[in-house]
Amino acid sequence: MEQINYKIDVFEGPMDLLLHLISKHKLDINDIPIIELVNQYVDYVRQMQEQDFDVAGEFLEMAARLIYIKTVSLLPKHEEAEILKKELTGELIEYRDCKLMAEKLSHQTEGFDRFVRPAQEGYVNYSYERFHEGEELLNAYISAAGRGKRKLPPPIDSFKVIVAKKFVAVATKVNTVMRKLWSGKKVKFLSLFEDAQTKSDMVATFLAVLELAKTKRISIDGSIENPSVQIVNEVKDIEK
Amino acid sequence: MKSNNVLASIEAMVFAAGDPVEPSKLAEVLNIDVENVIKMLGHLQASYDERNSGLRLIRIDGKYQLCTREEYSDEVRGLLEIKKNTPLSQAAFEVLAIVAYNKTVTRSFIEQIRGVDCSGPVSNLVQKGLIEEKGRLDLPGRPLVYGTTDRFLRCFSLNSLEDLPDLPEEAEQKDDSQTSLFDSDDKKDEILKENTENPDGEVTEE
Amino acid sequence: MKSNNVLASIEAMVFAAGDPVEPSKLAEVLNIDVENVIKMLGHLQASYDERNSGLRLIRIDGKYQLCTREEYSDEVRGLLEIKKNTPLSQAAFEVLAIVAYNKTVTRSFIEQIRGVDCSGPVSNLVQKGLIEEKGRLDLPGRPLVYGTTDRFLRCFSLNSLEDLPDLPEEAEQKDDSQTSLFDSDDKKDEILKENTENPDGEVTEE
Repeated sequence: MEQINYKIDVFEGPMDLLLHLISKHKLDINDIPIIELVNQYVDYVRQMQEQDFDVAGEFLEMAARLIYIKTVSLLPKHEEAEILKKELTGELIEYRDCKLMAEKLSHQTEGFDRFVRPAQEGYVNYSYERFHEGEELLNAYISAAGRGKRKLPPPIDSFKVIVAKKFVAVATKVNTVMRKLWSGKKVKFLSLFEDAQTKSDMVATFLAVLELAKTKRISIDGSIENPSVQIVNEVKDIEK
Repeated sequence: MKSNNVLASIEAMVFAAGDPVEPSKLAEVLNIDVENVIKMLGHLQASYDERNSGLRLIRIDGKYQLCTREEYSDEVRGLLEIKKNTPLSQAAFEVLAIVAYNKTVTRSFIEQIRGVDCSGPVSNLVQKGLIEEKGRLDLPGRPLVYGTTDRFLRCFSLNSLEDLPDLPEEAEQKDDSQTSLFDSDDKKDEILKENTENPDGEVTEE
Repeated sequence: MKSNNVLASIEAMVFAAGDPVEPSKLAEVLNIDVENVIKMLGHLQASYDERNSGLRLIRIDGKYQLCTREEYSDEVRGLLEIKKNTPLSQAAFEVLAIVAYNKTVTRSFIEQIRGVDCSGPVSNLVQKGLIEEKGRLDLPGRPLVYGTTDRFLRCFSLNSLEDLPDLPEEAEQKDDSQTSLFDSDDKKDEILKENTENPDGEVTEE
């Protein structure tokens, strides 16, 4: 794969990055090949992290969303995936239009060269002369401050944990899963998740299993409640 | 009052107001018809242009305002010691586009489209007087609603929001299965028609 | 630059400056002689007079300023009076309420509560004489502190800030039996009525 060398500040956010990937790889925005897009996106986010960028939460959130869409589209019945994909497509089109309009606006800024002046002073005393009820102030205060408990925006610090959280790559989980199955023994599906520490760990492990099953490197059987997983590999076949 | 004097008094009032003035207010003060005032304003506009004045009378959203002619922006900046415009950021243009094309929106609506937090650019645009609060929504949290200002119209040389540029053709053709926020009304009808064959079209709106 | 354009650019500069401008400053920006600028200003002055403009260029203390002609001062005053009497905006009301309920606040405090830049409404309220600067905080940046004025008390018929209606949050601490969102409407009316003696009610909903 070619070396990705984007600068993060080029992108206004995950939507911007997605549009970039779509146009760069000439994907059809109306029928996004979701797996391809997820791979591109996740690769890019990983690059950002490797280059020590302070990856914003929004990028990770989008990664999780894409992975979820990919997950449900790997299921045999994927109506949900279609809906989610449509939703994403709609949002991308909206944002693309937004960018187009922004672009157009940015070409007609000559009005910024017109200057106006404040009202002429000395004619009118601007002191306020209307009368109001105290209740109006109370209502205005409640509007402004909510119920006195309006949440102020959380401090930047509180995002550190989220932003710093390691984004678990499916690729690494493929290795982990393969290592567990290497002996050729059947392994309980659920046991693959035993050392998962985070949600994204579990999602990645699950995706890894799906990937491996899809490429027929492992087989899944047993009951739905308690399936087991086994490696399908030539070495084992020869030993037989 | 002679008509010449009416013209001069309109000029004086528009100058003194600073902000854009409704012709109806001028008419109220002068006790004459609005139509008459608007005609006079037209004369005034023409006279500034004809004598190559450094000023011009512009019309914004049906209101009138005196401002300097853009040709002399360098000199005005020089005198006022204003640095050359720091151009708006990409984010600011995007937020402006969303606000302008939707007339009134909440910040969370903007953020939904852009997919990122927009408190910075929103605050910045409020500070620059390009968007302003238009009230609050009657929803939990009473979110603020923003709209564009007269200043926005002046800065982008628009008479009103109706004058906003249309979407480029190219874009419109490609995405006919989706209803975009930025579609013009007749475009939307088209989509509605098509949607009968393609009922999956519209899923993005709440 | 042609002399015609020099004239126009001087006009634009004097207009935008608002305050009286020294010819030497204009000369500096245009990079021409002061004598030349003064001559141009004379031309400009004459041209305003000749065409019976509603404006005139006056000379004060060797400085130049554009202003309205005194013949039209009644009209100008009339218009500005109309403008002045526009009621407070929702934003201004909210800022005023925040200042009143907190006695003295900085602008950044107001902005933190409202979640948006408030420089517009703050300076508007200062101009209307409803709030005023009360000094500076001994903090980095020495931020200005604002408080309400006597005019504010008069406009809201209050003897002092102690007379402001109680806030519901204090009420919630005293008695939270009535804070349900699901209070029926007539219940709410009741509470509003009772509020003078019994400030515990839930009045946050509109």
